[in-house]
Amino acid sequence: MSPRIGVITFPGSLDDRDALRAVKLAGGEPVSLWHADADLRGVDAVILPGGFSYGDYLRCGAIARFAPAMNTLVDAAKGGLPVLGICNGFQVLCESHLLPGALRRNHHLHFRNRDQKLRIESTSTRWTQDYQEGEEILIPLKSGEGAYIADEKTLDALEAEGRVIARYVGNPNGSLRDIAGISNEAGNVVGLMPHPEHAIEALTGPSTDGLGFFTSVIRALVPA
Amino acid sequence: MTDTVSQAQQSPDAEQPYLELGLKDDEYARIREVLGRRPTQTELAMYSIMWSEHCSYKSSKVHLRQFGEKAPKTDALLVGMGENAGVVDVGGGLAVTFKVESHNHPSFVEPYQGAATGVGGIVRDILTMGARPIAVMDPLRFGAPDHPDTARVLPGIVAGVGGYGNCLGLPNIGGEVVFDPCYQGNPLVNALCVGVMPHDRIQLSAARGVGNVVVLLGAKTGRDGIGGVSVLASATFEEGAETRRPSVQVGDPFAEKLLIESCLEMFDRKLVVGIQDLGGAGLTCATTETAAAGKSGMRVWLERVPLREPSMEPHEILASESQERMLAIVEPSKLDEVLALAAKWGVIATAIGEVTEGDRLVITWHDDVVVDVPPRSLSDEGPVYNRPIERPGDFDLVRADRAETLPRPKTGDELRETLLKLVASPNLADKTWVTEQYDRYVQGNTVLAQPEDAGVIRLDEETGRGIALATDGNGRYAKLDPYAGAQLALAEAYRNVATTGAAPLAVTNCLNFGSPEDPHVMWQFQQAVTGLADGCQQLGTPVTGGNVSFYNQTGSTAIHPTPVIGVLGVFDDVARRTPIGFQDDGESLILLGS
Amino acid sequence: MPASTRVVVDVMLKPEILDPQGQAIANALPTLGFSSIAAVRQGKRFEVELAGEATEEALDEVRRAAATLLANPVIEDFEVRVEVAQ
Amino acid sequence: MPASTRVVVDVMLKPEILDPQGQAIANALPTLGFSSIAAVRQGKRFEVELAGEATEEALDEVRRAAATLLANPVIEDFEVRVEVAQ
Ligand SMILES: Nc1ncnc2c1ncn2[C@@H]1O[C@H](COP(=O)(O)OP(=O)(O)O)[C@@H](O)[C@H]1O
Repeated sequence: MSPRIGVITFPGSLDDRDALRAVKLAGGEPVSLWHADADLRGVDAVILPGGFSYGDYLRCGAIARFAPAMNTLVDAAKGGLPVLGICNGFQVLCESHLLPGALRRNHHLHFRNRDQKLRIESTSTRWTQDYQEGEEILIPLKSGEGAYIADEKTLDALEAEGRVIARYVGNPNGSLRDIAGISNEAGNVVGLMPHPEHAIEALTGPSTDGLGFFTSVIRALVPA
Repeated sequence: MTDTVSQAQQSPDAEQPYLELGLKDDEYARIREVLGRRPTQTELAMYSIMWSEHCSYKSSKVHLRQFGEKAPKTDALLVGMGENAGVVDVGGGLAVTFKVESHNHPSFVEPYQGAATGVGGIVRDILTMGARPIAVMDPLRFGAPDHPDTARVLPGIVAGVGGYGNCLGLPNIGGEVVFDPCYQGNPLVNALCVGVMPHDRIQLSAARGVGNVVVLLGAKTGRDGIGGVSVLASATFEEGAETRRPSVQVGDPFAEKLLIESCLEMFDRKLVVGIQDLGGAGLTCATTETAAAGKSGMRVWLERVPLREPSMEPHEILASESQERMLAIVEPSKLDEVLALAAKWGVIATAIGEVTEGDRLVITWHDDVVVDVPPRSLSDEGPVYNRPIERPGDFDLVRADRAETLPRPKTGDELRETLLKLVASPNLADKTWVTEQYDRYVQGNTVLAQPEDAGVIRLDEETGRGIALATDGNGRYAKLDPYAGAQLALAEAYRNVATTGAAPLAVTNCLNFGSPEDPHVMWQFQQAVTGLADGCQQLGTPVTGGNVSFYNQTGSTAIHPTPVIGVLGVFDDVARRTPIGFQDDGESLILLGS
Repeated sequence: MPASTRVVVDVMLKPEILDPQGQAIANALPTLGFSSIAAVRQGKRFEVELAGEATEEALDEVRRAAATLLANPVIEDFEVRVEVAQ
Repeated sequence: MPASTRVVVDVMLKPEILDPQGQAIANALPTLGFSSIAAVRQGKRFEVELAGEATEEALDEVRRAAATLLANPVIEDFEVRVEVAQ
């Protein structure tokens, strides 16, 4: 049986269908989850999709983190459930304190959509094990508040513990230390600013480099 | 106090500020004739809006008929002009609707919000047809790049287009950025939206079925953009005029996103009989048009409309241009389900009226009847003008300066210099600064977007069925020859679609012109419409919808006539698309045509 | 000491203008268990540090900057206040 | 009358955090001829209207809303003030 991977839709989520499509293409069973429903329907992993939850007028992810589904998810994540937050999902994970730091307005103050080169820095998380360390991938970035910030101590700790999972090659937004994605200590929770779910088909993406995030977790869930 | 129908009957000679509201003497006389009495203040406001150029197309109607008269035969047309947007069959059980509209003047006043609400408005037009909006495009025109007004409006307009579209989750698959001094005091912000639906989800606006409930969905109503109608306030109320001034419309894309999702779920569950978006003329337009289309009457309890500002008067509520609202006609047995569904998405839904026997639109405010009109008199039987037309006196002079007489580069150095000049010119320069601010990936079906000449979207993941869209327009050509200029724009958009590999199917247009009261402008308009209608006839692609924007001028100087043409094409399989770039070494270059 | 004088510019949407930000927050509050809050409006706060002392000219300049750059007078009102550091 | 009491929540980025918006404004000022302004920081101002009176409980709730929702303590500081309407 292929692993069941849930995608939580918040009011204002936009890339939820895309995340579901990516799960399917990677060989998993996509499961739609609703923010107001505390029941995660027994899924084996969860993706928090991109978008503008609640319009993101206050701070990205600030309101979404209070959703009933998030309450359940925070506990489940602490218990080891694999969770990937993409873009807005990354912001929600930071606001929920499942990941340290915060995402700030891009330093140039514009929304920026471009095909972005990343270097995979850690392959020891549930979501990156199908990549090679140092591998460069090309996936879309599209965000206005994508600059990762944290205090020096936190940044040093992230680096020391190998929790920076991907860095920008050519910093597009002022992220500190070129950070594009990080993980929690256990490696089950990952936040990533660019969008791997938009690089899964040659027809619609700049590459198919994004598939690895989804195949990684599926492999982690179905031991060979 | 609120002017009621019975007061209107008792005080037939009360003076009314119809001139200030933009109505002419004979138009006012006709209103009195239709009603058999003077209009109430609220009715007057409604007529002034619905009979405005913007809503009634009174100057353009006689010319736009050509699109219908010359329409080529096609089996693809499922819904023609007249509804909010035309709908075409693209095969595989799918239907596509698309339309381009202008939001020029609001964008000059407040660039960010003007552009944002322009996108929001056209998206609701598409949603109204039953379609899921799937992409947007934004043909833009600015003044000279180094002019201070351009520096003021361009960043705001681009951020507004992006801010609204990105937050809605609509990929931006193309557009235009053109600079020309003629747009200095009057930039053009045109916005196109395209949507897709299964055939059986097509919605119409008619309010049918006596006893059916009229439900207002979406944002609360505030004093947004009640421009001309504020005259009524200042004419009737001396004090407090300050708080009654109209305000700039602010867009709330999050509210619109929720409106989209809740409406689509209602369509899928077949919960609505008719639906109409609230655009420029707000509730006035939505109630009169739905009732007129349904050939029925309607009763509205206006005090039920949720207000942002409790002190609003009936005419203000009816004229408000608050964004992110829709009007649905619902069978009583399905009302609860509609309300529950709206609540699930956090959308305010309120039953404000019902469909009635007969052909009167009756609106009460608490216990007073403030409106009692035949809806068709507002929506369909407004004034129609055959305005004077005159070829501009300087037309031959302008055309005397021919391309052949311009100096040509002769030497290699001159050629090099010309090339560098061209490459550096703002109209040809790289548009990345603009396009990077737009999400082109969201929804995961974008096959081609910038820097391609046409956008391509996949509709069906199984079959690969999809569409291509391009918009083009050239005000300088159109100024030199409006007939040929419109055709050139059509031909360019048509070629841009065809070169991707798609078969062109239908046409939309946004006609940006100066004042229709200027016979020279009216001549340009008539020429452009004729050119476009003739061109569409020859190419076999019908015009399925569009928009006319008049009064684009600074003082008495009009912009160049700027017809912007959008062409839609179809693919059986988007995997066949051809991008503009070279794909491999050693490919041959072949020039087609002469 | 006047050198540490800070000028604050508060910018709020005009009352009649739709405030989607405040509304999104207000709508979320009840479900988060905050019931004593009836409405929220969101605006901007600028903390301006002067190069010199808070003379009338300097404050005038802040007012002009507020009217042209910090606030958008088409949709926003602003207020300039001098705040003496504690 | 306490019913018209307005509570203001000011949210500013912590001083050590880079503020690109404030900086962009500060950079634009000299070219616009504003020379007496040395630095600008941009934050948020929330005007909160209470459902009832400004009791200690109500204010406590605003403080909790500020700490959990209106501000992100990882990067922002906030201040809650009662403002009596003029
Ligand atoms: N306002 C805009 N919005 C979205 N895309 C745009 C806009 N302006 C230009 N583009 C896109 O940028 C690309 C280059 O535009 P342009 O230089 O005008 O091309 P061309 O001259 O070939 O029409 C095209 O793909 C076009 O669709």
